[in-house]
Amino acid sequence: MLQVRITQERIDAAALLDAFASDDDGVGAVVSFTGKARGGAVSALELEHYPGMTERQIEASMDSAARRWPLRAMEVVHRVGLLEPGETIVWVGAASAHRAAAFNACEFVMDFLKIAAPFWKRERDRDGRWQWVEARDADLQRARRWGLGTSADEAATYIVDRDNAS
Amino acid sequence: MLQVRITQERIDAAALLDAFASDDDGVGAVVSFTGKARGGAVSALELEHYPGMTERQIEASMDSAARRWPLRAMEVVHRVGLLEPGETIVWVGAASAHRAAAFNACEFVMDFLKIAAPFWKRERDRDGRWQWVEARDADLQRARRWGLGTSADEAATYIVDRDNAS
Amino acid sequence: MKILLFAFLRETLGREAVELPDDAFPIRVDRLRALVGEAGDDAFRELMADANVLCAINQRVANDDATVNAGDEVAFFPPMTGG
Amino acid sequence: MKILLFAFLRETLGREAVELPDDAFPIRVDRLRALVGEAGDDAFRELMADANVLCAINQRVANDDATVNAGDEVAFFPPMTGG
Repeated sequence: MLQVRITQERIDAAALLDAFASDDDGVGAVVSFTGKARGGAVSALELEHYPGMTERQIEASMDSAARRWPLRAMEVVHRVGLLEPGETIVWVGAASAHRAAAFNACEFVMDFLKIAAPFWKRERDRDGRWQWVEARDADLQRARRWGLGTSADEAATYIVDRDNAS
Repeated sequence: MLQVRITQERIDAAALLDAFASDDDGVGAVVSFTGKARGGAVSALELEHYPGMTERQIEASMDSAARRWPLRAMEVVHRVGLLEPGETIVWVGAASAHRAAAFNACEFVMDFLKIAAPFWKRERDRDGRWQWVEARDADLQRARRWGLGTSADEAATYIVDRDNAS
Repeated sequence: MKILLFAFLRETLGREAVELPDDAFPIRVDRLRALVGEAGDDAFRELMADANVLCAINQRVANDDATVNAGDEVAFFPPMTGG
Repeated sequence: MKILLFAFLRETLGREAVELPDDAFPIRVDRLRALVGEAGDDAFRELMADANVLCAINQRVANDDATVNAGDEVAFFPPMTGG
């Protein structure tokens, strides 16, 4: 029911949506998120990850989502390696009987993934120079909406509260 | 950029996602919602609508979403007529540079559609009896989160506040 | 002038619209509800008086104190249940 | 015992891991940061001391007062930027 996959191959979001929870007629709502590499000043992206811990963190976030909302299925597929603008970095699907649970779970897992799944991104500019992407404080704020990164939540065991870190 | 379509034909959510905002490399986030007819006690669904007003209300909700959040594209496709369990009733796509706008806009338009787009659904049970679906109070509550159905919002002109109706 | 009906209003009356003479307008929505109600039986009249039944004038939902003019597009229908 | 490094920590040091003798353990995370830092130049030492650089013990993020034991899987890395 809860699946995670890290892949070097191109992600086909449409094919994932097509196959997702398709044989469960108790599903009334499917929310999908597709995160894509934007173009503009960026000519390429490279994603590095910590194998093992990545899957573990994403699984933990899906387990947490499944405890919070009545889900029927959830799937995360994340790309690593070299990507071009327009390509999909991550796809998240959440299926439930009703839409509130699917929306919440999909957004929750994305918010969690952004701050707690060990991926690091660098971008190549139009002159061929590579630069590591800085973590956005906004992502930490968004994650806090769910009580993540605070001791009040089960997820605290997976995320260190950086403000309180020594 | 903002599109709405009412159709008697089967909706292919994967094909819609595949084509949606696909040539805009400023899109970093796509959120899609697929609402499906559930099975169980229901053997068929029939959807009736008020042509003209339906498109108008959905367009108004997308316009309102585009004023609230920085969107790059939005699309709503809604089925009418006879449907079988498992088939898609509605598909909503929202594209933006970052995920917060896409999640908010997609959920906002769905919440608005549920209470303000003139569709009516009836269900056929396993014995062949048709019954009109009752409006859910939870849908009205969800819409209120956005300030809809109150005079505080531009959308008040599209939605009557039923508690204050004479 | 045609007053459109949808879903179980249409079904209860057995027709998609009620025809009213142009000289009935202008009229307030609450008075129009009663007038349209007369086209049907007690069950239909009751539905038309139900505050949960909505009125749209020119494709916008209107309150009971709004005025309908001759030439307006007018519809009555139950709360929406799409999506 | 191998201490894993990722992203610009790996890049700054020019290696994916730092090897430490087993008898360095058990050790607190803050002491381990200093010890790993000695494997590189000033820039690397500074990074290792940065509170924004995270430590994971057995694939869980750990605070500076946590203890690393011999045989644990330990990694240091910058804040995550996936998705």
